[in-house]
Amino acid sequence: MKKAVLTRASKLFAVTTLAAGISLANAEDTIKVGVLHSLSGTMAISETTLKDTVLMMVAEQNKKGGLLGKKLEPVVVDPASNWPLFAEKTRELLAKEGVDVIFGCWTSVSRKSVLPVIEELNGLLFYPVQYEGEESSRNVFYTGAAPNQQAIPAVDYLMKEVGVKRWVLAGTDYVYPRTTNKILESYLKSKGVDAADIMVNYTPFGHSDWQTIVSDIKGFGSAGKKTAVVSTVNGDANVPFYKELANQGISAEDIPVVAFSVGEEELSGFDTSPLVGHLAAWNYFQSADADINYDFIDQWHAYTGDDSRVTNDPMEATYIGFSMWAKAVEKAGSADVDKVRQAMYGMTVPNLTGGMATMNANHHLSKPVLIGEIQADGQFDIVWQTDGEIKGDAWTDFLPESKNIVADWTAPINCGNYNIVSKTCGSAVAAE
Amino acid sequence: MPVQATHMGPITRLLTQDKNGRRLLLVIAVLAIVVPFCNLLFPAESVLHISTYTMTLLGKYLCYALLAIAVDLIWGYCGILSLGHGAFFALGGYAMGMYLMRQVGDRGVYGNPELPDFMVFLNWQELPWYWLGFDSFAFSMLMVLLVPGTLAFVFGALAFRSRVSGVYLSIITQAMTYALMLAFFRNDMGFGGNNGLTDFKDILGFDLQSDGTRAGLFIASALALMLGYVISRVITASKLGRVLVAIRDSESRARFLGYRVEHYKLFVFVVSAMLAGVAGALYVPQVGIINPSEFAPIFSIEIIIWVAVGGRGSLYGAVIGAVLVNYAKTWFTGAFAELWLFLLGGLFVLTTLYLPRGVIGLWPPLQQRWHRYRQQRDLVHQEDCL
Amino acid sequence: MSIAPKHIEQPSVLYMDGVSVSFDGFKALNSLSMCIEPGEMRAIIGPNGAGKTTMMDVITGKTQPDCGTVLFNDQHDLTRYDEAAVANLGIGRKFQKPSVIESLTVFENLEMSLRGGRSVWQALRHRLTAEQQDKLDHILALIDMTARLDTFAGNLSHGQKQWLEIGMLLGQQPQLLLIDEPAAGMTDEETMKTAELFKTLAQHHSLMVVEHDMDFIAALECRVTVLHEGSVLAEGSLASVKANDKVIDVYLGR
Amino acid sequence: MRIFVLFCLACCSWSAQAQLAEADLTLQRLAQQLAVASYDEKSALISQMAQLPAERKKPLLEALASNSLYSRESDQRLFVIERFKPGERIQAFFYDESLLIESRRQKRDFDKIGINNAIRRTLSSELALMEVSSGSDQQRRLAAEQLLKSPQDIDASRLQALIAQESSPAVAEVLGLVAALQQLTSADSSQRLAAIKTLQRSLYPQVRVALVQHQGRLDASNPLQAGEYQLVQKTLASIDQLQQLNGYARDLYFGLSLGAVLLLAAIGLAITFGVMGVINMAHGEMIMLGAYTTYLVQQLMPAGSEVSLLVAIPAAFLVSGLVGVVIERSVIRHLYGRPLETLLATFGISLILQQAVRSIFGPLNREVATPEWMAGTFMLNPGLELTWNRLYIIIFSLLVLVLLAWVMKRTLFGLQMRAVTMNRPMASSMGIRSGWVDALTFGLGSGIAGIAGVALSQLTNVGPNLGQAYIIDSFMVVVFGGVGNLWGTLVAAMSLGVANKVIEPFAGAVLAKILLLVFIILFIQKRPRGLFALKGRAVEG
Repeated sequence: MKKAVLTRASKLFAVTTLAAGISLANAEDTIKVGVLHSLSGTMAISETTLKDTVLMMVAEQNKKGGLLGKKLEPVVVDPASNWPLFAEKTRELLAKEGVDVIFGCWTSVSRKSVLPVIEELNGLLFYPVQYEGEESSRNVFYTGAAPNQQAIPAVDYLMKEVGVKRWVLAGTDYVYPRTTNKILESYLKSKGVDAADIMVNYTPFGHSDWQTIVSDIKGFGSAGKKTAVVSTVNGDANVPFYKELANQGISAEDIPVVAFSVGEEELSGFDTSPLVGHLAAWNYFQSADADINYDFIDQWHAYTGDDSRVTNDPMEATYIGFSMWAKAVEKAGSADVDKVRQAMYGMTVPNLTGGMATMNANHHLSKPVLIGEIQADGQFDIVWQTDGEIKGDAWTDFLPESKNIVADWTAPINCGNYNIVSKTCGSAVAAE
Repeated sequence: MPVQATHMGPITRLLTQDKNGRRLLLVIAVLAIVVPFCNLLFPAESVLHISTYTMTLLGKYLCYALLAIAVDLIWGYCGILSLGHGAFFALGGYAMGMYLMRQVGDRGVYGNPELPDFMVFLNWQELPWYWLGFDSFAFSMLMVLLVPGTLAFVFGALAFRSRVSGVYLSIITQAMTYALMLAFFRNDMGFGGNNGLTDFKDILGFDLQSDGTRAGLFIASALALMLGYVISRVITASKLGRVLVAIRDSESRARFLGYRVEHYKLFVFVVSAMLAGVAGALYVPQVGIINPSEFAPIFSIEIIIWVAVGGRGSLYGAVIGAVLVNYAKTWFTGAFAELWLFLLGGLFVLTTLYLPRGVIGLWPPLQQRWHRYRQQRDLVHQEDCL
Repeated sequence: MSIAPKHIEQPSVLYMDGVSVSFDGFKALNSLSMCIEPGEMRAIIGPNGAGKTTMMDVITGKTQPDCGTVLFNDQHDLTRYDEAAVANLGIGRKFQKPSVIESLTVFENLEMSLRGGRSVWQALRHRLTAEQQDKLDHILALIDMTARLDTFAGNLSHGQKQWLEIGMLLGQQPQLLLIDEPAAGMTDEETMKTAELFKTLAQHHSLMVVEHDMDFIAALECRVTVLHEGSVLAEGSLASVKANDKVIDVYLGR
Repeated sequence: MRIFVLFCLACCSWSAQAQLAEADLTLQRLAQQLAVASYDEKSALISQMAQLPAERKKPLLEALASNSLYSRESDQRLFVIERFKPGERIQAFFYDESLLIESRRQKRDFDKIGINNAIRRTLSSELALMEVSSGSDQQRRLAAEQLLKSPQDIDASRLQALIAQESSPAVAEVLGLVAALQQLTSADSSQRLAAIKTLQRSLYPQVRVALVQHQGRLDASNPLQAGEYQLVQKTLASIDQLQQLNGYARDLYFGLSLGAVLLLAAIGLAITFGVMGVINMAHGEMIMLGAYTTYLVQQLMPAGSEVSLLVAIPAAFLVSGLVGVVIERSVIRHLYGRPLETLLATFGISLILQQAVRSIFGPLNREVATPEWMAGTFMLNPGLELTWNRLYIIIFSLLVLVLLAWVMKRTLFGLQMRAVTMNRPMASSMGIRSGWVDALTFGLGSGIAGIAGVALSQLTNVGPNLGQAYIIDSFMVVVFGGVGNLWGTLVAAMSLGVANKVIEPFAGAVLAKILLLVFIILFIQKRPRGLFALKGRAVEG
């Protein structure tokens, strides 16, 4: 413990001196990598890890001699969990620092804030977090899961393998849970689930008093039918939520909770022994049994100097994004955004679970979907996984308004929201 | 001298007496001309070129400066410490955001000509009544003033009549902005929830992404700041301003002199809220997003801090504070991403301890020293001549 | 002694009857009755806690009495007005601690006090008229501050602040002046000067002066009311009051 | 004779032992099959194993239930592995073999015997059955309650035997309910009626579910079943009525516990802000420091986790208190009489403290374990289970308040503190070292905030943002209650907590909070100085 603190302090010192040093050694012969993750404010808890992951990957790449004979130079900024600041910092990275690629953002709103800037200045953003879909920008590669790569398979698993008949959809009140729940509601109804067997509940960000809601869930679940909770509760609110679940004695055998935003990192903040058996759906778990994964974990522990640090899905998404970008730069022979973008399509790199990740023309990845059960040590035990990789769907098929829309950034379509019925790009035209 | 001054009109008095204010207006006016000029006319390679990044950044500072003036007007002159002024700023911003959203028309991803994307997305069938009218620019601008103004009026009328003052007032203004933040976070409210309003296309038909529009917005912000300054100066330089100071220093004296303190407070509170609303409205098209986090109590506290750092009760101090703190924030978050909170926090502590009158408090002693130096130099010079 | 019931034919500036105020069970005023005639100067004395300040609070609309009548000029029920309205009716109040606006100059303090123009709009459009200028010059001369008109009130001495506050009262042109311990903190010379000033004022105004300083009260040469435990204990000339047994018991006696 | 008896006993024990040994062998054989079985087969195997009289079946099944049973690929030996971490030793289950883990990759050599929630359910009911005949009263009752969840899993005659030999009436009653649930599906209507009568006053949710299902099976228009239908209906109505009362009680409890959290968060502020007049924006960070201290204390005494929380209370008080004293001496001391500037300075301090914690401990949340005695629920009646930790927090918050009130009212320090805050020059002239008293007062307020952090570490995230989450609520509570009044703080916290929880069920969590904020705003109009404002001339100013 003490050692970890010491190393952290010395690392902090190193980073600052490094930051000061970097701005001096601002030479032409580097490829600049922007890192746009909040290091302070409410999102720092999740995003700081991703900043470290990118820095680790950059260091690793530089050890291998960089790219195209040039060293990679990370440029770290802190958008401080402030959404307008994300846009401002993006402009700073692209216009002032002239970075060739940006790894960053966590929340949907930060991505939405960055979007106009990155499109205007033709930058390149790798977005590593699972999200609600309904978007495909020419300048963004989405390496996290789309709803069809997380929510739908998880519900399928609960329905088929666990026999769940009654559903609680609990989420934080923002766009990702709203969309996911909407998709799930329509999916569940299509599978014959009665509206009375679905309970939807939204809570504010950082909600900390879960007594009433957990007790409602308990009540809802004691109606005789097998009940499960699908949780899209976000970030900070999860710890008090799970603590309350544990305290009120809701065990996984009675009412399993499957979460889409709870990974190893969130679990590391509390004692999971009362929560054994609750589930999460991701494209990666630290417990994945693959050599490449063990290498990655060792590398991470060496980099952080702390072998109790866990890895998680957004880290894998960052890893895949970075490897793909590096490979694309080599392939294109340049870090130029348009050339790299073209090189990305169809690009394949190994993922950390032993399979391959492919970048599709809609800027989303093909990934496997894994269901894990929480273990007493804060890890997940993988209990189920899809047979192969699932292709990320930018526009969900379960909502009427996006059913006919697809994204394809290769010729001849070359469009992020192409209406397959009217065969036009941008539904504006289609609506007429 | 003051006897004569009071005979003159407030604006004349402003021009002759407010030396620092004149300097400030001059600086802003120069900025309003030079920055867009250098941005548009010089090519990117030129040394004289000012990047769009710098221009939008400065534009943001100008909006914050106007907001700081609004706060200084009530806090510096009337002693009303509002910990909820971010709410008025955000409401102005939302009014502008709603106009910009309506301007998107059918260019949203779903191509719905009536509803913004987030409403399509969340199954809204028709535009809620409170969105009506926001397709008109004039109506929206009216709302930029009226919505914050009305909220301030209702809130102020209640609070000032009941003589809520001091920390009690501060805390209930905080409760107000906190409640609004929670409300706007709710997707059911119809303001886009956490994502807020974003992905704007154009304003009055001008493309928001183009440098020309940005330059225009920058000039508009500079003009708004100058106008806001003059309005605030007219108020503070009039007898009304002296009544406000009287209320700040001794509320009961003002009452026993026969002044209806609540009317004065209400007036200046509403004016301040409207200024904040205008600042918010100009801020939104420049940063491209408005979201409930502008309602966060922390943001309102930050505004107070800009004013305190600059020096309260002078108006131009607020401007200096807003620009200074925000510049520090921009610089620190870029250059010292991991340490900037230490630096910013330290700045606040040191300012309070060593600069109780803010940064502008540094000026008179420096000035005096300069004068003394000049006098001495002149003296030496004279001796030399002799 | 008791106050006779009010007679219509006997006009009064201030008429109080049966006024009671209590704070959390403590009776600050207990059925207080008093009457001040036009042009009268009245001194009020009484030990600490006798209810002097509370009485002034009631007259000026700051405190609501539990019961009782307070009439101004036999027509305005003061209990229905707030401080500002009472002030605008023509009642000026000077506090025990000098209360001037410290970050305004002497001139600005006095300018603020001038009668009229109390609404927000009038304040915004305010211009000093020649008539008001004359009035200000007159007051400045009266309180002997013509040379200090640009000084910030915060930089004045204690006594000067007292005088400035009295000047501000005059600017209001009130019919009735309520003055709380004007002589506190003044030199003997200043005290006597103040007493002279009050006597001059009494020619045009009614005055109610609360004071502890017996020399000062003697110099005022007016009727004296003694308050005790929230009601009137005695009333009359200073000499008669001083001779009153009850007064000697509670106040002057050893 | 004696020898004979001894011989017989020996024989018995020998044959029993032989039986046991044989059973253990069967157990081992079955257990090894688990490694290759499908989930359905596993269920069957587990039931078989549970029937065995084997000695070691319980630890084996427990290991299986906790997901820590592995089978080595090379020889199918079973291992119990709690955590797969290099440097830890693992133990074979049936063999005397232990192994040091050197690399994570060794995990390859082992297959986890996976279970899913269905198997976990089977396991827990089997384990419950094992415990229902052994263990303490408390354990047996819990086990019996476990059986309520799947009454059909247990053989009726075995259940009757258990009831007959049960010594504790409480356990017997639950077992009786299990039996009644079984009989509810019986073909014999008189048996069913008797079962319904048994179930009449039971508030277990499973009972209600079973009754609702049973009602669905009955046909009200059938004269043969009408009586039974009505009886079920009446029973359900009376259960619902009781449950409604339970609901009110639960809301009240939730409200009080939320109130206790608010109270704890606000008490420290009632000192630093309420008594001293410092607009202390760093108050939340004092709470955060207390929570981190709890974490550190737990790290330092890993074995004594049960008492670490008690140790953390004084530790957190000292840490936060000392930081408070340092802040007072270095910064706030210079700012008395300028309350608004304390806002600025303490806001700066709060930023610094947040970043300091983030730099030292990292941005991630830290794990603070909940001691055994605070976990879980206690049952007032079967329909009303309340959580222990909330009860402790309610009691704890009241204790802190009473203690503080005692310090303020009855100690010399309290007297000096009040003297200094009421009239500083007078207190100084009487020989009170006001600077020292200020520092200690601020330290006291901060220390109490630290104590609050210990309690909050049991409920929420221990991370750098912890303080931010409570600062606004704390100010609301102190102001609503009336600045400078401890009892006002108590009443304000409790009434806001209860009101929130009463509104929440029908308005939702967000709207409840918004409504309360609006209420506070309006309330302050009515009473501009909070609930318990001091009246009279003393307040003037």
